[in-house]
Amino acid sequence: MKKLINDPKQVVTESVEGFGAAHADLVSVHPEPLFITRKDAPRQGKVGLVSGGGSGHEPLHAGYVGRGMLDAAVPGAMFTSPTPDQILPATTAVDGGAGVLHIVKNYTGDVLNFETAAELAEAEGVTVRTVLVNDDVAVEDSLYTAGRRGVGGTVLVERIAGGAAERGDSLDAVTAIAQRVIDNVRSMGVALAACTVPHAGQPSFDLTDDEIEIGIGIHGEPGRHRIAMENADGITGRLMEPILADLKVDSGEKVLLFVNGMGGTPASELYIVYRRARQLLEEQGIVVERSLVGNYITALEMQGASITVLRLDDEMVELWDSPVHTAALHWGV
Amino acid sequence: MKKLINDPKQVVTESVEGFGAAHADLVSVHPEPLFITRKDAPRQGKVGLVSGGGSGHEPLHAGYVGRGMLDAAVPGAMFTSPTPDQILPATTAVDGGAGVLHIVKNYTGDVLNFETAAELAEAEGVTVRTVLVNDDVAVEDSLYTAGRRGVGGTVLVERIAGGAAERGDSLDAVTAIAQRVIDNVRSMGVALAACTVPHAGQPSFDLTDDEIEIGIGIHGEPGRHRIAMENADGITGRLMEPILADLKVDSGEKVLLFVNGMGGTPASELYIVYRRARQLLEEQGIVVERSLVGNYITALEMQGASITVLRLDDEMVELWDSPVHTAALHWGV
Amino acid sequence: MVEGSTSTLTTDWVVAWLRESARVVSEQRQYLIDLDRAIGDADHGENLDRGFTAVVKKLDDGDHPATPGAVLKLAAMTLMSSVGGAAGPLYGTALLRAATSLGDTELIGPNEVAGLLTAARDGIVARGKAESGDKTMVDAWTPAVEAAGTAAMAGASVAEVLAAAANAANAGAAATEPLIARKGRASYLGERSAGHLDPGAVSSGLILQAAVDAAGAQE
Amino acid sequence: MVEGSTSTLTTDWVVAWLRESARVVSEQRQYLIDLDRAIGDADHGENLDRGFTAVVKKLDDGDHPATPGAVLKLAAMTLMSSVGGAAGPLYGTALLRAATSLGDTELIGPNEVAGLLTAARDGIVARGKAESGDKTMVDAWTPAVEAAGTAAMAGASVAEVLAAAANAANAGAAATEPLIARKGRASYLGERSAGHLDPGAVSSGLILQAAVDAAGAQE
Ligand SMILES: Nc1ncnc2c1ncn2[C@@H]1O[C@H](COP(=O)(O)OP(=O)(O)O)[C@@H](O)[C@H]1O
Ligand SMILES: Nc1ncnc2c1ncn2[C@@H]1O[C@H](COP(=O)(O)OP(=O)(O)O)[C@@H](O)[C@H]1O
Ligand SMILES: [Mg+2]
Ligand SMILES: [Mg+2]
Ligand SMILES: [Mg+2]
Ligand SMILES: [Mg+2]
Repeated sequence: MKKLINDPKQVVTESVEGFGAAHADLVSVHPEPLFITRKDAPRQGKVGLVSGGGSGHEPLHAGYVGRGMLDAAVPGAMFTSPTPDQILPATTAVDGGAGVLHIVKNYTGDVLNFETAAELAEAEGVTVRTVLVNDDVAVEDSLYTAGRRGVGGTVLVERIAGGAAERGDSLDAVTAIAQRVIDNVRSMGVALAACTVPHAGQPSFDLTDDEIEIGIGIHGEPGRHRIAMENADGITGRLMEPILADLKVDSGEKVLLFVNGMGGTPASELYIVYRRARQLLEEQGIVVERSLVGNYITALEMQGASITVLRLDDEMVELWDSPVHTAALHWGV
Repeated sequence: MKKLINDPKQVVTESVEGFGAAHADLVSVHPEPLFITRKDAPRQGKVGLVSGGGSGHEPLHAGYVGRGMLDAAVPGAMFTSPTPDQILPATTAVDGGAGVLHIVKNYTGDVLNFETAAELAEAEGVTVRTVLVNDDVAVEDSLYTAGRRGVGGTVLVERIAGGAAERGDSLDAVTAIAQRVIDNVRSMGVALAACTVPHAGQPSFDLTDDEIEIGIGIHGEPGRHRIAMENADGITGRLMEPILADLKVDSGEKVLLFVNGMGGTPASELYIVYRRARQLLEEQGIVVERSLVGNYITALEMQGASITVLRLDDEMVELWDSPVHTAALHWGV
Repeated sequence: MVEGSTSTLTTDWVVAWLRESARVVSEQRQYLIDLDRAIGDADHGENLDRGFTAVVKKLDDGDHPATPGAVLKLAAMTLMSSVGGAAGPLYGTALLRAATSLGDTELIGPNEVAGLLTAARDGIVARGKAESGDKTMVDAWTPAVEAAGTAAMAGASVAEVLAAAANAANAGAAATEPLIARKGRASYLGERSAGHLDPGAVSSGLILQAAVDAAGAQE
Repeated sequence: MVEGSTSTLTTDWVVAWLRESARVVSEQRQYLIDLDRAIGDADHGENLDRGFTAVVKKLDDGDHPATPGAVLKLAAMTLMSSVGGAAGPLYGTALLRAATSLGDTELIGPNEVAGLLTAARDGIVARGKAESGDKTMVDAWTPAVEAAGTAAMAGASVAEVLAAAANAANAGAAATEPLIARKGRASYLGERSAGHLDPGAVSSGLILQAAVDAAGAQE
């Protein structure tokens, strides 16, 4: 394991310290307990958006703190959800009196820790709502599992709900649009090579030179199936098929197509995947109205990609396009 | 070698096709010969900025085509400079009557191919100036070498010269500010693991688990020295030392600090490097006025990073902050 | 140490249990990481090590509270705020419920031991909603609770009750190997989760064995 | 084919030379990539293969020009617009200058061969500014040119002149191994560039050997 780190136990602290220094115009870093807020938090009368989760998915979530997106991000240890004593002060710090929305990826750890923090925040008089992002179609959604994981869709929920909060929507309205995004977004991922968590010291799984893992998450977990290596078009088809089967987009509908790099895949390859995914959508008469291609929710240096498709309505498009000023997403006036 | 590609010979074509589709609001892709222009090119009366080089460094250069940066990008084959028959039409396509600046990274291939294209463009009546970016302090700059390579500094030259062109500066003025950036920027890189060029099929060099290459370029070339693995702070010191020795920044001077990922290094690690680099600058009383951290000029999926320091003056800061709307850099009104 | 008595445990036992848990979790850190690497995200050993190290630090920093319940509560809050992931809230809730079951009790007899283990297990189930056979730490705790209850009813000593619990927990942990996970991160693997031990069940066995060893050291 | 004559070469030889170059470059593609991988960026074989494939395609697509010079010019322009990198402009310029040296000549004798090789070498030097010993393709071309000149002056046949050039080029390429590169990408490696053959010098040797083989096939 070779990594540009010092002490494996200090990776998150030092990295967030660097992040805070590099983006001091956008964010403030609160060191102990560790959380990151928008520079100008709390904004009076604005719904506060808080997300968080294990570290190692950068730029998620700290990279999305700023105008038009998150008010606070709460980074846990590497791949480990944060604790309530971090989430609670992050929540109260960004409450501008209009309540706070917790955007939680559906993992047992995240759910439980945010749940506890929400109870504690409510006890302190902050109104908290929670949405669970669970867009990964690789996982069967059933009463007998922990349900689907939250993956790429999280970025889209944070952006669109963030746009709604920024324009002054109420907590109920922001929660509703966040949930609408969740209801209309599906993802699936592939790994060509695993990642190595600094404290573990060895790759999260082993693949030979002609194997890939289909249906992986963002924590270096093995995926649903291991198959022989295929070309980009073939793999893209394998990811798109379950997404489209589950999302049931009709010809003429508009979507946002998001091809995400897991951290160790060149941009050139992501665009090859994007090209094929777009062809598959267009062949079905589906309109690719907006696109996002890049490393937006990663699993350290994992080699691989995920595809996310969001069925858009006009309001989502408007909110997607609205100004956003964060370290990792930045556009609009 | 596992890559998300189809035919290795089609990597650049398919990737650029995907790029063009994903960013159709910003760019136009011209397929044969291959080059990319700003959607609204040519802009009458505006100096045109053209850059290019081998592919595999994405988002460089196509990701920097758009308002406030490049007017055209010319992608060669993987790690191979483009040919004059691509550079020439890209040049004429973005000439708005005010002349064109070629921003060329100092590699023999790039220099020779751009040189030929410039001669041909001049013959067609387009005024062309050329600047050579040569910021890599790993390479000795001497009469007896090909000189220093152009690496991270290229992004800064494109942004700042692009800002100058956008505000209406003349060809001479844009050339002068580009050259001023070049004169004040220095870089140095490290690789923890090599990259694999699709057509080559095997890693560009072999490192054991406890070795790193110091002084690498962006083409998977071996570096100047191979040393035993060190921690992030140690490596950062090794990169900063020759940069500062060469650039001779004084206490009180302002710099832009750019920590660049080579493609396969997690953002969290880049921020750890940034943290230390900033400490080293601040210890010498140097003011980090602007920052850039991320994968901006890569070598496919290489694991490693480079550090670039640019001595700033007020005009550079103003141009850096001016609006830029490209696929990979985006800010301002 | 409780002078000459093996029939009741005191605050000292709770402190010794926590310290012994910290020691064994640190010792088995890599093993737990490797178990989690196979069907999870390779952090269970790291998470528990970080958490119990924080607990020991709390115990070392000045005076700890006087009653067993208060010490358990301190440990619960510390785990909750330092472990993270799924295990943090689950172990935190377990110890919190155990603390509540003790109230102000100063001396812990066989029935109190069975009671606090039951409360802990119920806390885990309330939090995580897992059932037996879901391949989680519940598969260690439920047999442990049952064995402890049976032993206590049969008039066993505290040490015997704890030993029964630990043995049952370890057996339960071992029995998770063939199961297909239906809760937690391993459930994402579906059938591929079979053939591996559940890390949380294994750590639960280690922690209950630490309770036995702490009681033994007290005799 | 030139009827019964080995003393002059024609357009057919030029075409055969280019085709044979394409064949050998394609055959040695991986070898040239591996040489470039050691001290460069692992693309030299890929670049030349792409370029000569394009040249052959041009030759196959309908009628090629009639004179040797015109065919060389077509090849030069094709290489220039398909090879890229350093080798594209260098080989392109070489063939362009060779074409210019021939003018409208239809029959190429020993002196013309020596002349076109000299013009090619001069083009490479004009473009790349490398000197002998800089560990570049010049280290193959300069001995080749000298050997060709000497042979032509001594009254050798075209085939002998070409053979002398190819042998000297290959010897020159082999002699690049201990050198420290002072031009091109390998110069970034400084002393680490010693101990490896220069890929461009090796490919130059292959291409000049192709000229010999093409002339032999014509006899
Ligand atoms: N719903 C649940 N109920 C009970 N135990 C659970 C549940 N989900 C997970 N666990 C336990 O937590 C363990 C994993 O803990 P840990 O690795 O620290 O957290 P994470 O899964 O968040 O990385 C699993 O081995 C399992 O025993
Ligand atoms: N300045 C120069 N003069 C002559 N030959 C050169 C020069 N620079 C490079 N070369 C030749 O070009 C070869 C490399 O070609 P190639 O790999 O195709 O291009 P690149 O270096 O751009 O990747 C070198 O091996 C060397 O022989
Ligand atoms: Mg975890
Ligand atoms: Mg090259
Ligand atoms: Mg885990
Ligand atoms: Mg090369």
